[in-house]
Amino acid sequence: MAQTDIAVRVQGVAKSFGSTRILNDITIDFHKGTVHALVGENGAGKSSVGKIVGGYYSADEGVVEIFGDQVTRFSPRDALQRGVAMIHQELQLVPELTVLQNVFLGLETNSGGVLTRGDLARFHDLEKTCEFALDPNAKVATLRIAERQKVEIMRAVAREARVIIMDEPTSSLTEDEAERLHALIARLKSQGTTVIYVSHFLDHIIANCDSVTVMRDGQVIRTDPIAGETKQSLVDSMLGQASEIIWPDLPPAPATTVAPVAELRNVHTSTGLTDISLKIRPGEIVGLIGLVGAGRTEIGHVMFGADRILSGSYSIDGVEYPRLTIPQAVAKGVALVPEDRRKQGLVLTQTTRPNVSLASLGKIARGGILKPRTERERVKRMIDHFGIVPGRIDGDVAFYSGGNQQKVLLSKWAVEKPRLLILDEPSRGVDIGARQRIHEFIVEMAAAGVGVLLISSELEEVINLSHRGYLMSEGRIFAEADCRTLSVETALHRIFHAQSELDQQEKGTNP
Amino acid sequence: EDINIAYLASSSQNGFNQAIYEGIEKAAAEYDNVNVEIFDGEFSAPVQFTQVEDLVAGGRFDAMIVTPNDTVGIATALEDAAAAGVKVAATLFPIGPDLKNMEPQVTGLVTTVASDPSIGAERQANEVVAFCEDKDPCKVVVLIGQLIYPFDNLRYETFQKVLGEHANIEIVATGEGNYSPETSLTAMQDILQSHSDLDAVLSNADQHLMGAEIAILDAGLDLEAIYLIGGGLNQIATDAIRGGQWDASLAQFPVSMGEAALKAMVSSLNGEEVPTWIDESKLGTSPAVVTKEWLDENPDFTAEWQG
Amino acid sequence: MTDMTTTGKTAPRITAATIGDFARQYGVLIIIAALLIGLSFASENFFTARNLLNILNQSAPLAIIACALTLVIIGGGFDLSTGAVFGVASVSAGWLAINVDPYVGIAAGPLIGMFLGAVNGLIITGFGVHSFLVTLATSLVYRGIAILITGGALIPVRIAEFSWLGREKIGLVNVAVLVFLAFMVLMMFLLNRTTFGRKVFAVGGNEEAAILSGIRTNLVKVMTFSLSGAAAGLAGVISVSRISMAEPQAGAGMELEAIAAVILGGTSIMGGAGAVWRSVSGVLLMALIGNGFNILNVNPFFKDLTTGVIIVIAVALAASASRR
Amino acid sequence: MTDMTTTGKTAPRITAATIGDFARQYGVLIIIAALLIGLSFASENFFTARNLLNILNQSAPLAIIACALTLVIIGGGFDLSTGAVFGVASVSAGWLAINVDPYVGIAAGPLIGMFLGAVNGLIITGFGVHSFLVTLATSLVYRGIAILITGGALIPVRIAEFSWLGREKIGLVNVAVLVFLAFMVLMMFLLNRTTFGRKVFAVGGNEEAAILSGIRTNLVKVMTFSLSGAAAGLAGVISVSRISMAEPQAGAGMELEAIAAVILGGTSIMGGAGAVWRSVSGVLLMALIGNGFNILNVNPFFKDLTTGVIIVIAVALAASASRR
Ligand SMILES: Nc1ncnc2c1ncn2[C@@H]1O[C@H](COP(=O)(O)OP(=O)(O)OP(=O)(O)O)[C@@H](O)[C@H]1O
Ligand SMILES: Nc1ncnc2c1ncn2[C@@H]1O[C@H](COP(=O)(O)OP(=O)(O)OP(=O)(O)O)[C@@H](O)[C@H]1O
Ligand SMILES: [Mg+2]
Ligand SMILES: [Mg+2]
Repeated sequence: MAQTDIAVRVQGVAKSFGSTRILNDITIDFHKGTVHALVGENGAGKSSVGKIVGGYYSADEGVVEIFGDQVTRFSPRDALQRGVAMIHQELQLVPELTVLQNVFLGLETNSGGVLTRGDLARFHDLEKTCEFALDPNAKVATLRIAERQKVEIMRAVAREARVIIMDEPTSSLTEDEAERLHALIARLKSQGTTVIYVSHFLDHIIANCDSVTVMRDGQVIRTDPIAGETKQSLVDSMLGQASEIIWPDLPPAPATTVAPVAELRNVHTSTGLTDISLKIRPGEIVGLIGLVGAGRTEIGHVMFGADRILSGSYSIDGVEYPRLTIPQAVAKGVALVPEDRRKQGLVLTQTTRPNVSLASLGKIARGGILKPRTERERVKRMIDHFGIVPGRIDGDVAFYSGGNQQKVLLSKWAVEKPRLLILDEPSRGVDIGARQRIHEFIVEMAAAGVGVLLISSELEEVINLSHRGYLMSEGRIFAEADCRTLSVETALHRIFHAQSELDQQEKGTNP
Repeated sequence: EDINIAYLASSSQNGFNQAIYEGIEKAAAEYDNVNVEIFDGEFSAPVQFTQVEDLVAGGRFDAMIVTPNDTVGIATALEDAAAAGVKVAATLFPIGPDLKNMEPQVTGLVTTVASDPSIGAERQANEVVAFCEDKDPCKVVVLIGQLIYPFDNLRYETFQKVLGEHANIEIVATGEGNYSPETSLTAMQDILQSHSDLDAVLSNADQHLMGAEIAILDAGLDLEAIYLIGGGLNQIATDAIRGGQWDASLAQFPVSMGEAALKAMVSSLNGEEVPTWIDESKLGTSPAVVTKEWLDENPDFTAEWQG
Repeated sequence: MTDMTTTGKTAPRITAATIGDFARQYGVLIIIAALLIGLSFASENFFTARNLLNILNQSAPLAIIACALTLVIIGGGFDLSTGAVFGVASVSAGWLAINVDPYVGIAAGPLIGMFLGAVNGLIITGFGVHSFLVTLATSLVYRGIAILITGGALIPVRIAEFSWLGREKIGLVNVAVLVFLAFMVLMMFLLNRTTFGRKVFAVGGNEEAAILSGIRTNLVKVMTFSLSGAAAGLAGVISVSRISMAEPQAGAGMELEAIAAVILGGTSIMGGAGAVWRSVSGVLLMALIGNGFNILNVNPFFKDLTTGVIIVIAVALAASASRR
Repeated sequence: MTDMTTTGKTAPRITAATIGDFARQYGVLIIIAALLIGLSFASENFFTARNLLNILNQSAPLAIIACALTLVIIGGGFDLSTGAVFGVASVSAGWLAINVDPYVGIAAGPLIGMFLGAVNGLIITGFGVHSFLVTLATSLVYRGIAILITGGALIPVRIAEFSWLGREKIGLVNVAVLVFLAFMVLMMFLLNRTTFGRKVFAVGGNEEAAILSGIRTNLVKVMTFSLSGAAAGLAGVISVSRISMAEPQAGAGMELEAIAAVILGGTSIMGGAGAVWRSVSGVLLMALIGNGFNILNVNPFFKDLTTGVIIVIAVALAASASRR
């Protein structure tokens, strides 16, 4: 019986918002106990398919069958009851509750509605499967984005779902953590769980999935077993045309005699940075290389005036700023693309235009009064530059796909050429085509004399795009490296080595 | 030809104002061409102000009777109304800056059915003086509406002046009752913490005594021994005085006030002379201050309003 | 809190940071303590069992409302109709006590309140509109109903079978205080010890996340508003039975006082965080100020000003401690 | 809005979706139109230039407050002190008009209001406390100050050089209406055509993002509260000059009316989205209901009830159109 091994069947599904059709005649069978990937450009409709299966959106047309039952009126609650859980691309946690409370939200151990002990034991059981090393009593609001992503994953696993939709589960994880997730997925699969896996990391997909559906413009292009697919074959189907995957050429590195645009000397902060010294020269791309929690984001924040310096000094263009504020930094030409786009980057109540203009209002106004034509031209330029879809100046950013939101965020700082550009995970969640455009953008900026500080959890990206890199661990810089000779393997090796040395030291001083 | 008269209550959701309107309706029923309507001032000066403007703009009314929320502010609107040919009468309080002056302070005002609040306050205070005659010291608690209201301020000053003339009388505490039994209860409970040896409660409103009575009983004090005088003489007060729980109340006659005002307006519209001041305190059948003694002599007496 | 865990292994040190943390967490309690001490020195009549019980007794209705309102606010809502529900419950209870049976009147208050609260909840969730606007509108409607019930007049309810609730004592303690304490404990239990409470936190903290966890967020909201309505109804009955008088305007302005108390206590106006004891502290703080004024016989002209200044100080104390 | 542009190339189709969108966007306007038509049929006195101008004139003070409050609310704030600021400005203006100079009095109102608003803003940003609680506290303080200024009495201000502002007309139109219109246009301009307006939207929509974009969010907040204070002061002066009398209780309850109008118009209580015209519509809707009652003389018992029901309908209309 072919029927019985299908976990979820989506047949002829269409979905519109207003009169914009975002999904058209989608037909996909997800087989039991398999890992099924969805790939496609930003805005192709991957998340929307996931949301329909997860009960979050209802289909306008077509049929969704879960384990052979056709579902009509559907909600996340119904989906969960039928064994379908979803990890959303935009993390959805309750910030004021603890990790434990979030993981078991709606599933608390209770008798007749009264909470009873037991959640902690269940958490430890779950931890055995997941191995995320999360503190169950930490408040989610205090967690970094990678840890929040792990909480989301645990929450889905805790539902003991037979189908788990994972929408870009590794977008904030390091390679190492992603590996651990993939091991978890393999374990789930062996227990018969079906995983619908959405990602822009094609390597991950090729290594861990059984079949793949390629989507473009709200349509299914093809569904095939993963065997025989290559990164290039997937990209070609996604884009609808043959294209090359390449790293752009870096502009020549500036001479070491060139005065740095920004320099940190022996900086300590309350956010955990210890004795940080680094230089960025105009036209140079400097990468920060480290694992999650190494303190890379914090360096970006210090250089942007968002965190206080306790000791040490910071100079921009040779001038020291002991108490730099963000408005001062912006005025000096420092730009920061933050890592959490929804929380720190975008004003979701507003459209594309004001979001793009927000950091450079002075440039589109005279005497505080806006010049609408100038603004429109600038925004249009950015939309074209990054290929933002929908390409409307006043599109509702809140409803954009994750990758397109990221592009709007980049536009905000790209629209004016800064002196120093700090990019914290700039290509998080963007498709491979857009990623290349972002890489080109970084290189263009450097070529135009901008100093760039690049933070990315994808080691390959930092190393290939930087002239120089600083290796970090536990809030310290322990080495500097020339990225043109550094390989991903050596970088990882050196980080782990430094890490274990630090651990040793800790043990030595703290018996 | 039909005569249309508007009654602008300070609040239509208030027993006293309703009683005035009852009197207005009763008097209107005696004519066959007089129609009356009530408007709700929501205890708000600006609301009443806009009401006057709206009614003048609407042009449906020949006359208006006002129970003002704000005796001064409303004056300009009423002047405009009078200038537009609408006859205007005031009830309960005079219109204009001087609360003690019952003669028109506003051009075009036909008549004022009211009495000087300080006269009533003086009568209440004198009752307390009489009760205190052979007590020394005689400790009095005053419960006043709200001191930010000019008329309550005037009453309070009068209380202070009259009681201050007697060395044996001491105002030990003053609470704001805000015409609410609940607020008065809280204020009185707190006051009793320090002054459980009080002899009398002097209040401008019966609503305050409702709260005070409960506080006194709950504190385990002897209600009989404490002298309670209020103001307004609603049916609740009448029953309480008859029952001996309270001692006296300053009489008011809202129904008669409404009747008098309406009759004056109709006469004026018919071209007759009407007095510029009708003394409210002379409209009723009872003495100015009603006591148990008098109520016992007049068992059929009922108050003009419920509460 | 961050500090506590890191310094956890050494002997507990009292640092500026921990004092600051304490002040931030328990700012209202500090102000209450300061007032208690100050007022005790200012008047010997203040710190007596009788006066303190009195304060509790006076605040019981407001405190009951604030306790249930805490759940609404933690759930991300806002209830501006509690004053009006109080009014409807008052007059209905009064009317029923006289015309049907005193006990029916007492029972009807919370039930009618719960019904009106549920109506709020159903409109809010049915139309997906913010509760601020909905309860503002329904408060007008409910107040209108209260006025229609009585025709605007007062209803005296001088029946012993009715007034025990507001006036009797068991030993030294008023029945109303006991009712309030029982209600407070119930709300604390609901909020912290049941799955319902957990859902309330989730709905207020991140509604989307709650929906995605399969929580019936609309049901949770309707329930919080029903509780708030029931509390307002109960408070109304206590108040009527205390003054033996039902009036349609009863409870006017109480909705804002209750909200102020909840927020003053430290429950987040944005939802998702808070506690019942905080709201009770907020109520008691305001009650103490009022009691102080009455006991000390200060010119009432200064009352608003002082209350405002004390709230600003409380707020500043809690906030300045959380500075980095 | 989404629909219009994408279907732009084909002939404009009127679909259920676009009608729904329209209703959602312009719900208040639809209700206003319905009321205008209904009232015109109900009374021939309604649809006259005089009555309509009258409505505008009466609503001018509230509308001025609501216009500036819109910026506060879009900026994620809440101002509960406008009524009290109105009171302080009223009595100060009245006192100055009599004791110093009528024109000084007029000028002082908005300036004092702006100062008090700035104080709100500084407390809010200085301590990082939610504006709801701060303005609730300062409103008590301000009201107390107003009472102290007058000693609780009224100040009659019968000076022609002062009362022109509230009572004169230019042609058919009251000066107050012109002042209101000018103020409205100014607020619209600030919000939509200046960098300041952009910052207000950003602060309310996502404060963290605004901070990380180099915006001095605290300054923006202080400015919105100052504007709101100035508006309340201006409204207070107009109102005093209209009734030739200053009283400390003036403007009581106005803060809630203004907030209700803003929210009713459709500005988001969560901040980040809204428009000045919406708030003006909200004010006019409430004014029309009041005017209708006065003109038609429906039993006032039903007024609250009807107002509440109309608001619920407006809310429901706007919301039901936005269902998915
Ligand atoms: N609620 C919504 N309202 C309006 N448009 C929406 C909504 N949700 C999704 N869309 C639109 O549907 C399209 C598909 O979005 P979707 O999130 O499914 O893309 P995606 O393939 O997941 O992209 P990404 O890789 O960037 O996450 C986008 O153009 C998006 O703007
Ligand atoms: N506000 C804070 N207060 C105290 N410690 C903090 C704070 N924020 C972060 N830290 C700690 O500082 C360290 C560095 O965290 P950070 O987020 O900078 O890492 P990262 O290298 O940027 O990783 P990623 O961006 O990949 O998550 C972590 O150990 C973290 O727990
Ligand atoms: Mg997506
Ligand atoms: Mg980081």
